[in-house]
Amino acid sequence: MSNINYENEAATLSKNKLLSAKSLTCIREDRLLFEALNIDVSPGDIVQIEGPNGAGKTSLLRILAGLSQPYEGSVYFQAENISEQREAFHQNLLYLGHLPGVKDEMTAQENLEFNLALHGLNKATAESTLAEVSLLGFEDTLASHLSAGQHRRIALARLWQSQAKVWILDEPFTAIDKLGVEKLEQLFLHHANNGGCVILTTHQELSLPAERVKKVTLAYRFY
Amino acid sequence: MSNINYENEAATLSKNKLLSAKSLTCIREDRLLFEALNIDVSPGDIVQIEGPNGAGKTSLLRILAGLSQPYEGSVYFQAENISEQREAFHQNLLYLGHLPGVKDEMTAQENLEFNLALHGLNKATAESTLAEVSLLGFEDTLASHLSAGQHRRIALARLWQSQAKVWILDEPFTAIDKLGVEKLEQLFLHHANNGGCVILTTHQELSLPAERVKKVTLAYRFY
Amino acid sequence: MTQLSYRAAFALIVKRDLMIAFRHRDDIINPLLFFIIVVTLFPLGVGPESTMLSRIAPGIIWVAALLSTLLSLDRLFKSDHADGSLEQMLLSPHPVFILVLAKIVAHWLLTGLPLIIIAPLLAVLLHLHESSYNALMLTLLLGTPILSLLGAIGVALTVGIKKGGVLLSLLVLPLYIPVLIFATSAIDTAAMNLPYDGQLAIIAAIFFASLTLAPFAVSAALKVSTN
Amino acid sequence: MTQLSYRAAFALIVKRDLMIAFRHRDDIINPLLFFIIVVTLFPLGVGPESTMLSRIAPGIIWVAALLSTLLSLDRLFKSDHADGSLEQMLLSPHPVFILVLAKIVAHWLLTGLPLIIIAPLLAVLLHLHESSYNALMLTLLLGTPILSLLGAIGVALTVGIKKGGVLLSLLVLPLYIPVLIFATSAIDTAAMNLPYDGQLAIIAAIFFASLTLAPFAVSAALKVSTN
Amino acid sequence: MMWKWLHPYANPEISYHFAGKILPWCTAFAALFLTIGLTWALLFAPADYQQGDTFRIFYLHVPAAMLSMGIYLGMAIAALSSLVWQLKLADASAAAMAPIGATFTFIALVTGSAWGKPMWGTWWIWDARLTSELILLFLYLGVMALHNAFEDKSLAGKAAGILALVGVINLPIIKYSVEWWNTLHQGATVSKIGQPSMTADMFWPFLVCFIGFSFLVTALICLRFRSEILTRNSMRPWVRSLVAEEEKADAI
Ligand code: HEM
Ligand SMILES: Nc1ncnc2c1ncn2[C@@H]1O[C@H](COP(=O)(O)OP(=O)(O)OP(=O)(O)O)[C@@H](O)[C@H]1O
Ligand SMILES: Nc1ncnc2c1ncn2[C@@H]1O[C@H](COP(=O)(O)OP(=O)(O)OP(=O)(O)O)[C@@H](O)[C@H]1O
Ligand SMILES: [Mg+2]
Ligand SMILES: [Mg+2]
Repeated sequence: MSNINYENEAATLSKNKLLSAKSLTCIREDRLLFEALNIDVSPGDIVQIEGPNGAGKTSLLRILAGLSQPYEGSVYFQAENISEQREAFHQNLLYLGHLPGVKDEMTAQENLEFNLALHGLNKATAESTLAEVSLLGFEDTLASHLSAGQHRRIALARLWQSQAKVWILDEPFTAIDKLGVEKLEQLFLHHANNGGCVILTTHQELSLPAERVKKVTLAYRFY
Repeated sequence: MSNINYENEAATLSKNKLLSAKSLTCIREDRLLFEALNIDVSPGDIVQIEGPNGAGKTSLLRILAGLSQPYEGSVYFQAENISEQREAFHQNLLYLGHLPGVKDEMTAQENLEFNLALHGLNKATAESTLAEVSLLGFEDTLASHLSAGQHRRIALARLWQSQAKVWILDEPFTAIDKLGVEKLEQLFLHHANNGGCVILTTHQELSLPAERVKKVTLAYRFY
Repeated sequence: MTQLSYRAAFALIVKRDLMIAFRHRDDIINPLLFFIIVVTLFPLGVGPESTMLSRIAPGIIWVAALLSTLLSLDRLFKSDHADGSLEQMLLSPHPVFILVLAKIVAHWLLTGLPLIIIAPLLAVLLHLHESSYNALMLTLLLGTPILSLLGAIGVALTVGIKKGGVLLSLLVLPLYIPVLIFATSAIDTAAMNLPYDGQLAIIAAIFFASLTLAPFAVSAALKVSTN
Repeated sequence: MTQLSYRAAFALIVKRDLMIAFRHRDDIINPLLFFIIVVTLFPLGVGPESTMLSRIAPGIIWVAALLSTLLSLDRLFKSDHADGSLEQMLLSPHPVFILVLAKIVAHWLLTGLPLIIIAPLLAVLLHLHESSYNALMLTLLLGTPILSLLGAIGVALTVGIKKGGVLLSLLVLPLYIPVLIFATSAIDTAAMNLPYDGQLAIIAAIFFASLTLAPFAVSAALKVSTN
Repeated sequence: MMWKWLHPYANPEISYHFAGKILPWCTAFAALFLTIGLTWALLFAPADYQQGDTFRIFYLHVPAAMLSMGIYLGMAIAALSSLVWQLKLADASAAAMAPIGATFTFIALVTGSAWGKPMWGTWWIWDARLTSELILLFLYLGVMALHNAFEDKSLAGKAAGILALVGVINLPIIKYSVEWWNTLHQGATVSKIGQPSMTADMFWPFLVCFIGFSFLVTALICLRFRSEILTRNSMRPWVRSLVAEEEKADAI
């Protein structure tokens, strides 16, 4: 019955897999988006979820991050159900959705410092991290006074400091210029090489070596 | 003093130019974004405004559409200042900004019908237009129940019916899948070939023939 | 391109706003329920004595109407601004004041009118003096449109500001005070079986003044807010 | 990765919320001004007689406090939800109820506290009975935190809903009514120089019950709303 | 586990058919008891020596008032089990109960004020019991409004459930308001534990009416519960085949 089976052999749970989803089914608005979907993500993987608009990529990522409940199936982090180890999972998770979680009323630096502190990271590094995302000189500008791309960069800056193993990123390149996209891709590679994993969606072609990127394609179904 | 002069000869206003901007200067947050910028757009032009995040592309487009006032300079539509012929200009303008202007509480079709009617277009064509943006089957779905890309497609659908000559589009490809981007590019070409003009920003590479796309590059300045 | 007539543009916007509200049925019921709840809070806070209640009934009903309109003002432009529809309307080839007037009319139909319909019931709960009913209805009929019109100016001014919610009250309530004073005074006068034409005339004058001026003020304010 | 202690996480959120409010100075001044305006509307609507006013003063002050808290509730989670920060907080490795409690405390510091400070002044304006001042202050001190706590439940439930504004009032006001009744009854009793310990004890009981239960209800509600 | 026996009923299909089975029985009993009870109460039971025939509102007012609280309690219990044990069906039953409870609360309010006019000389007073009953109506309306506001019905159920639970504090307030505050409203007469302080020829017709209304409520809940299950499971094969059968039956 399963429509998309990426890595078919992965029937048993293993500690080696960072994140596994078992027979996920998602129904929205009476439409079946995907059914009996299995995904296994190991350290070192960069997984790109592909599919046309409305295929269910965002819905899938939110389920993987534990923000939504699937209609059926479960998600496992290091072989344990994520709902049974919320704190351990969240300590190892970095999720960025369509909305970046940047407060308009705080400056770029305050935003980043709060984000780092909230996730237990060293906030003293905030200023140098802003340099990585070309926001040097905007540390003290309110986020509401930044352009669309600069706004998103504040949220992305966290990636440079993150010690989480699992990155789940929903269209991270939205509004980011070419140089920025390039830098992000290098960062993903670096993260994967260090034992992390990246699960992302994007409608742009990744310029990473094709053998490093595993693709999961969600077909668009309408019935 | 002008930093970027695209078509330098355009010192005099001419009826042939659809849209001209004369010595525009924009200052935001004490930062000079651009200075003495001249732009002339003739029928048949596709103009891509380029530049890194925060260069001032959105600010420029909003000035061209008459939504913001420039610090200095003016914008002319068919050789007349846009502020002096609001209705005639608006009848020939289609602007889509970062926010698509789609009401979550209305269905896809109702949204499109309203948008068409508001701009004096035939709303009877709404259903067939939705087909153009692959929203067939979603006519009666509330916009809030659509995915990010489908949501934006409702706003973009207007392009297929528009009889406005000047299209100003701020990152129209955001959240749109590859097939969608291709279709939009073809539409731009078709519009330009029929005597219209398109002014757009995007961080993705356009796949249109290079000689058809005129580029205006805003440099990133920080002083 | 067929140029829409003013009337058609007006009808288009009214229809759309009503549709959005009916889609979200809550939108119509909720301001009304808020009105009812506020009116019921007072007897709870003040005590149930009926002579006392009937004395303060006009004040309570009118203050509740004021607050309930105030809370519903957000519907006028806030959400249209947040999703970019307002920008699109300003860029449409119609005079802005037509669009603005249409939105205000729709707002009144959705908040002022239901309030007028329910008011007699609440007047019973508060033991309003019998001879005051006519005055209550007349003042509401003339007064609630003023609340929508003046409120629109406030919303238009604050629409670009994050969290303008309470700032809005601050701008709008002082504008509402004259209506409140004359309306309650009319009702009180009626309770004593005296003529209250004077107060009504003043409210009517405010109504016509705001009807002619508010749409222009709102248009100007919107252009500033979306800059 | 250094795991933040509960206390540090709590302080982090409180500090952030206060900072945002101080940045937007309006946020602190506005609910207060709204409180003042509502209190001043009543003498206008009801008439200036001082015996009448002093009779209804407790009710007016408490209803105004209620409404002003209600209007400021949006600050609690709405904007955090709209820009995705709420999602990020739920995904942080801290127990959700700590974050929730921190946000509620910040909300009270920004709305309840200023209200308590200004209340005696307004009591003078309304000719509140002299022996009632203590009761007024005590009920406000115990009661306003309840308003923030119960209000948080309502906001958490409606945060995912477009235009939940008035729905929020519908959900929250009935929960507020017991506080209103006991608080005003305490103040009225005090005006007669009778002991009002009974009412205070009940308000205190409601306070502790909501302090222990509300954060969990809010956490559960937030998980539903962001789903 | 204690609630193991509940397990089969956690299956929507079984519960759907179960509710379908008891529905006609409840309807029949409701019709029977109500016909007997109401005729007895309205035509044959003695008039009150003080109030005369106005007293007959009693037979409608008190069952409605009692059921308005009973239904709320049932709804809160259902909400609790849905939140604690993740019983999706409990959600559906809570959702089924809210409008019915609201209706009975409304009936209690209307009959009460209709009774109040001759008894107290006013339609409405701000008495503790009356007020808390009014709050109950608001709570029901809040639960329903919240339920409508969410598109996803399982989310709606959870949200409305949380609110229903928070509102439970109102029940003891209604119940004991007559004891805690000295009010105009009647103290406990029927529901007094031990012996009811009213004569048997008034008590028995009341009891029959009450039982009749209770069956009516159960029948209504079953009806709404079934449609709730159907809307929530519209994707399930058994619902689809059910719909297909219906359509076939219609075609014939
Ligand atoms: C709108 C007005 C009224 C409301 C909202 C109301 C509400 C209630 C409620 C909530 C109960 C509780 C039932 C229970 O304990 O389970 C009740 C019982 C009762 N009510 Fe009313 N009531 C109203 C008016 C009246 C009036 C005017 C009378 C007659 C003078 C009356 C007579 C009774 C009696 C005799 C009971 C049964 C008490 C018992 O045995 O517990 N009610 N009512
Ligand atoms: N609302 C605002 N208030 C004040 N200054 C602003 C505001 N929006 C943008 N700016 C300033 O103007 C600059 C240019 O912003 P603009 O949105 O025009 O850039 P952009 O080229 O569209 O960038 P992007 O590619 O990120 O969309 C920003 O760097 C910022 O400093
Ligand atoms: N809030 C919602 N409520 C109900 N249904 C929704 C909601 N959001 C999305 N859907 C439904 O789920 C489908 C998949 O949405 P989703 O956001 O997962 O798509 P996506 O693959 O991320 O698309 P995009 O590329 O446009 O972002 C949509 O087509 C829509 O029918
Ligand atoms: Mg998406
Ligand atoms: Mg931009």
